[in-house]
Amino acid sequence: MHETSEHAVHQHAPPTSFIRKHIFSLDHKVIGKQYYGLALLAVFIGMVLSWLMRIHLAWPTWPIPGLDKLSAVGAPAGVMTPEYYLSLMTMHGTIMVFFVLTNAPFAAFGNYFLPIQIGAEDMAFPRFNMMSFWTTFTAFLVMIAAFFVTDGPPISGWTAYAPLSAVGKDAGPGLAMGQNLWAISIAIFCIGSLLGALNFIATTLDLRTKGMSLSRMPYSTWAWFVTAVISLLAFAVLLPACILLILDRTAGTSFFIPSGLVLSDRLQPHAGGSVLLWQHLFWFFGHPEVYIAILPSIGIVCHILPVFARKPLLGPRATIGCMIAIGFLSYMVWGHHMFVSGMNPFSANLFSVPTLIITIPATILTLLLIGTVYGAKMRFTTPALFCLGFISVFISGGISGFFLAQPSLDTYLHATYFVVAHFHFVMAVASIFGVFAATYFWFPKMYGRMMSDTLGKWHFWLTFIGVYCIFMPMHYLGLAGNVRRYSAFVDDYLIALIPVHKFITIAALATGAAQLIFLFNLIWSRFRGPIAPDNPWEGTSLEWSTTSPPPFDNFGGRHMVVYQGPNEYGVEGTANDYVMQTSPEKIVTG
Amino acid sequence: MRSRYFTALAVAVLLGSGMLVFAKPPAGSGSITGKVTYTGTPPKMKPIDMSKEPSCAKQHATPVLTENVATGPGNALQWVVVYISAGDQGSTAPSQAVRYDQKGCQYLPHVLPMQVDQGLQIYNDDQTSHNIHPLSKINAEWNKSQPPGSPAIDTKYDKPEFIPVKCNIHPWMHGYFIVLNTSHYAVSGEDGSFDIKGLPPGKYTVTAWQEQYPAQSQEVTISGSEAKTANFVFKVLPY
Amino acid sequence: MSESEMALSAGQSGHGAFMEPSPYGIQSKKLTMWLFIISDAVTFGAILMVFSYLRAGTPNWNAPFRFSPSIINGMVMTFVLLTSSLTMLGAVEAAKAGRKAASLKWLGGTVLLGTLFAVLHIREWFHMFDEGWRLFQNPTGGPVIFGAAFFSITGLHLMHVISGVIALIVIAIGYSTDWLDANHVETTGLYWHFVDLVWMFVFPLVYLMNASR
Amino acid sequence: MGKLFAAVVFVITLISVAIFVMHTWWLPIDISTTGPAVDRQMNDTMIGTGILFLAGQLVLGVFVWGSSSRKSGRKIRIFPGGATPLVTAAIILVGLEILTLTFVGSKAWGAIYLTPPAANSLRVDVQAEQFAFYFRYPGPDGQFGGLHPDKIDDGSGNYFGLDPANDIAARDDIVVGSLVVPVNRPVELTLHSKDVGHSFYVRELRVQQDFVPGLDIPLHFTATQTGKFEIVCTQLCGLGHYNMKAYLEVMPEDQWEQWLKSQAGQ
Repeated sequence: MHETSEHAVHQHAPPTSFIRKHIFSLDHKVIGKQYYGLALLAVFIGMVLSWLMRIHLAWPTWPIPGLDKLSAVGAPAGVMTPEYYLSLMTMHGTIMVFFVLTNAPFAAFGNYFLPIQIGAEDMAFPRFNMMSFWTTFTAFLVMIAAFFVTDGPPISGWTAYAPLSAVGKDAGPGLAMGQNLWAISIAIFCIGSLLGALNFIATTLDLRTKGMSLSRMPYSTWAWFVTAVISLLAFAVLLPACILLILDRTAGTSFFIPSGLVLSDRLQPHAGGSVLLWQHLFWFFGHPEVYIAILPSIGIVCHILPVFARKPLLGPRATIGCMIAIGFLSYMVWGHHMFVSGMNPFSANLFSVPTLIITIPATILTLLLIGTVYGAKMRFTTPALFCLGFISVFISGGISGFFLAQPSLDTYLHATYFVVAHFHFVMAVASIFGVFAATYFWFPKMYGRMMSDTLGKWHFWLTFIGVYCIFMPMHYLGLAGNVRRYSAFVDDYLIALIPVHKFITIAALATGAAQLIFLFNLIWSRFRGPIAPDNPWEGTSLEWSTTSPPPFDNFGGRHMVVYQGPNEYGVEGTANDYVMQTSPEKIVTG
Repeated sequence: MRSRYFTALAVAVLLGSGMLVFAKPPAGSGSITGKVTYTGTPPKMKPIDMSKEPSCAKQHATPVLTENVATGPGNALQWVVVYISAGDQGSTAPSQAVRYDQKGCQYLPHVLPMQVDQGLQIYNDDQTSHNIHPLSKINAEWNKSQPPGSPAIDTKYDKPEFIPVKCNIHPWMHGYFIVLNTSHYAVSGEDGSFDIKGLPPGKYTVTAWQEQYPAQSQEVTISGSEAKTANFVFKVLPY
Repeated sequence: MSESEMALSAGQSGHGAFMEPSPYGIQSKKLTMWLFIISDAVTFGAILMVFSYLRAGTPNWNAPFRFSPSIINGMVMTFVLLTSSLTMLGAVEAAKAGRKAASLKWLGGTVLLGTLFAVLHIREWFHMFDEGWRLFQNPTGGPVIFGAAFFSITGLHLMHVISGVIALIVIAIGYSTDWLDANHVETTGLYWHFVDLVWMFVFPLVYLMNASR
Repeated sequence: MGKLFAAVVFVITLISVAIFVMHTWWLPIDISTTGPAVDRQMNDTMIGTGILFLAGQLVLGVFVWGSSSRKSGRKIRIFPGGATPLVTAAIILVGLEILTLTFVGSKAWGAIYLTPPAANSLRVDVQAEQFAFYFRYPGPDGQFGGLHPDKIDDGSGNYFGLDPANDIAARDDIVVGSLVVPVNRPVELTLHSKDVGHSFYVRELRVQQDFVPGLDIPLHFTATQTGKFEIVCTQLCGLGHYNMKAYLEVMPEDQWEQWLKSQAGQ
């Protein structure tokens, strides 16, 4: 619970043994890279799962070569069973939401750059930091273990709705050991995330270098800070929810299971619980989780875009205000996931209004980003393109939120592909675009080498067009009433929609293949990329005031003093068109 | 309707008892035959609405009925398993596997007797995915789906048990695996008759099992190659 | 390590000349303890919400706690825990004033009272087990969910008390050997008071509102 | 590069919008009395957000196009008026849209979920289970028999858990696998779930409602056209979720009465 000694914490001599240096490292930079590596592994698994699902949806009778080796029961002769499809879907959702979207933009880049951006040597509690990574990693191993238990991974979706997730094996395959591992993994993940959130908040509040007032913090730091606050409260609810779920599953309690249920012809011995209770607890976490995934990317884009636009971000105060407003409102809207869930229909209106109100700060953020592009002298590097792409997909994904926030339309669109399109655009694609922008932007700092811009641009164009080909048609499917989470389409009106699914599948395979360019670029540049200068993009924030990569204590024993905000681009009358945060020169604003 | 029962009966008798007994040199030549009937008003078998699975619905000209109390002319009671519960247990499991079909969203046969450790092959003959979930308590429970065109599920049971089988996809699909220690068994046909052959001389307890009503037993002693008769009467209720 | 950073690790403000002042003017550890308490309060809030939700949704909710011995026992436990908060206060005050021996005595008292609370609680649990209470069983014929709710809430709190007692012992040993300082005592004190505060919600909600008439 | 980006965004936006406008894939016919309000709301939202979408993407494209200008000596320009006009515009425009949508939309919602069913409604009980829907009509006596989960037995067709041996009201209950209703008559459904969460979704009725285990959820509608429509499950309920469906058959009143009689005879 307590750091036993802070003397150890602020030791300056870097560790020399391989294990202390690369595995159980206390260095936030190493931990950040570890998170990034974990997210990369997870996103690869998650993407392959989505490929398998997409192929099955478009061509359900095709045997997929080798799939029977992965699971002989789940895919006899390579043809997926309905439950295996649901297993893959559950694992895709869980892995992507928890181990990619929570880890990559927040934990990975936040760990690496938050301390540097505020001029600190490390996080406030390096040992906690190490613990949070290894806790998260354990959670990941437990989750992956679900692939290898007898009847496979759980089939209850990433939302694990009770009682499907709570009653055990009678509810179907994958709901015995697989679901146990799922619940345990998520509980462990919560602990890791809570530790991380504590650390982020304490670091941001307490370790800012001289002159780094809150208003001078870069937007990315602000976003990580707000995200940490959201995590601190959100995971604190998911943790007990998961523990109660585990109790229901293993200790015979009935928190989420009402009486008189008959599954597999067996009257269940549970009584007295409430199904909606799980939904309330889950979505109280689940909706803020959406902002945990997207806010860091918003912050990253707000941080990166001005660098390439060569002009300050429009409305810095409004930007930060909007982030805080989104974080605050995210706790009042969970019920919009439950409009048709059987909760009191009056409350639908109560949840609908704040949900629609969230669109106001989101719109402001988008408009400010667009306004920043206005009149800019844009440098179209790969990270800049990903930032612009982010704005585009964020608009596309945000717009559909207007539909889903209204209960009267949700009666038609709920649980259709419209929802799938919405959250993939606004939460997954937008967030991942932020991660891509961040990777291309910060890679030189992290590894001291530049990434290939040519490959990067190929990657961008294929991905940008690809995601529109995948997710835009899903809106049309949703309008036609195509239900999500179906492993095959047997209803008459759904059979008519299969050609659209084939188009989406081809687009998904192509877009997925385009990610290999990114992977190649990442690995190739790590060893062969041109050596990066300290400030290749002419940025102002503190990470550009140190070497690439930064030394063990980030600034080589120097104590940075900050004189400016992070936003001084396009400044006239100075040597360059920008002023570093560490530069003491006076800026004359005209 | 009638022909379907005959087919099912033929499959049951052929696979379940007759063939296995004839496939080996009979250990004895005694036999027990008889008829299973009911008294009282049997419950009305309900038509099964298969409209949610059109590929199955169109295989049946008239709706299929539930089979939990299947009756025939002359108060005959079908799908009753008659077996030797005490006495000579006959031979061990033959190498020939029993076959269980899923056709037209029905289990064929409705009641499938087999011996401990005898092979069991489950086929999906439909154009839709089925799920086989034998609700065993003594044997290990499993629950597998079988997409159309996938290979047969090959399995066996190593302990005697009466196992209800259900399809988790089509809730009306219900059947029974009857795993027996003995090789002396038969299933009553549509006329209620059964025939257990190849019994060596000795004292036997013959038990008749029906899925909904309590099982009944009779003591039968066979000397030489006697053909004994044992009739069973189940008391049924309309509800 | 520079002088100022030594000051950072040991100093009261927690900040040297090269740092922005912390907005709350407290040590990082203490700040983090506050943050942990907020987070933990949300966790307790969630589980108490679960309890209230289930209670509101169960028409035949039962009130199994008779005044004697259950409520009396609960009152004694409350008294013990409240007193332990007082002794903790003594320990923190003494530590701040540098009166180490006194502080250690107060800490010892807190550990004893905390342990007494845990013992009383576990004794009560065992009584209830004897009566037939389980996570999934209600011997009074009322809703079975009562057992689950009761044991999970009190169990979570008991876990906090026990880990608090262990933390206090570690802190006391550390403090007595100069390995830890007065700040650690104070930070642990925050946690202990929080655990006490939570009980002030648990006791009325779980015991008093389920007292049989 | 900026012009390329702008061009790609334009093309994507225009194609996307064109497909929406052409109604290539669209909502099916509307057969319920409450549906038109939902459709109107859908159209209004579509127009309102469509304009926002077009404006957002096109303005982004135009700005990116402009920002890529290679004119030498060009200076950066700040958005006229800074952030204030944008913030104000967002608050007013989006705020107005929200207010309108909420006021109009809550009526459409209320008509389905906050209005009690008509007194002459046909009452139908719905039991959802893994993975089928079953529908129960009260039979000639007009009364539903009680439900006893312990009596549920799929093998004998007792999907609801009726107890006809002891409960006379249950004896004439009609249990079928399709929802057959007369046209233009209000129908009041009571949704029960036997096992896990399910959902009742008929696109043509524009309604969706979850089945919640442990709760009886009311739902009502009036169908205005005859025909056969698909009822599907939209709440993940297990391995057969994709195959969980039933048909809604809307018949003329006299034909429906005949159907009911024929069912009661079985």
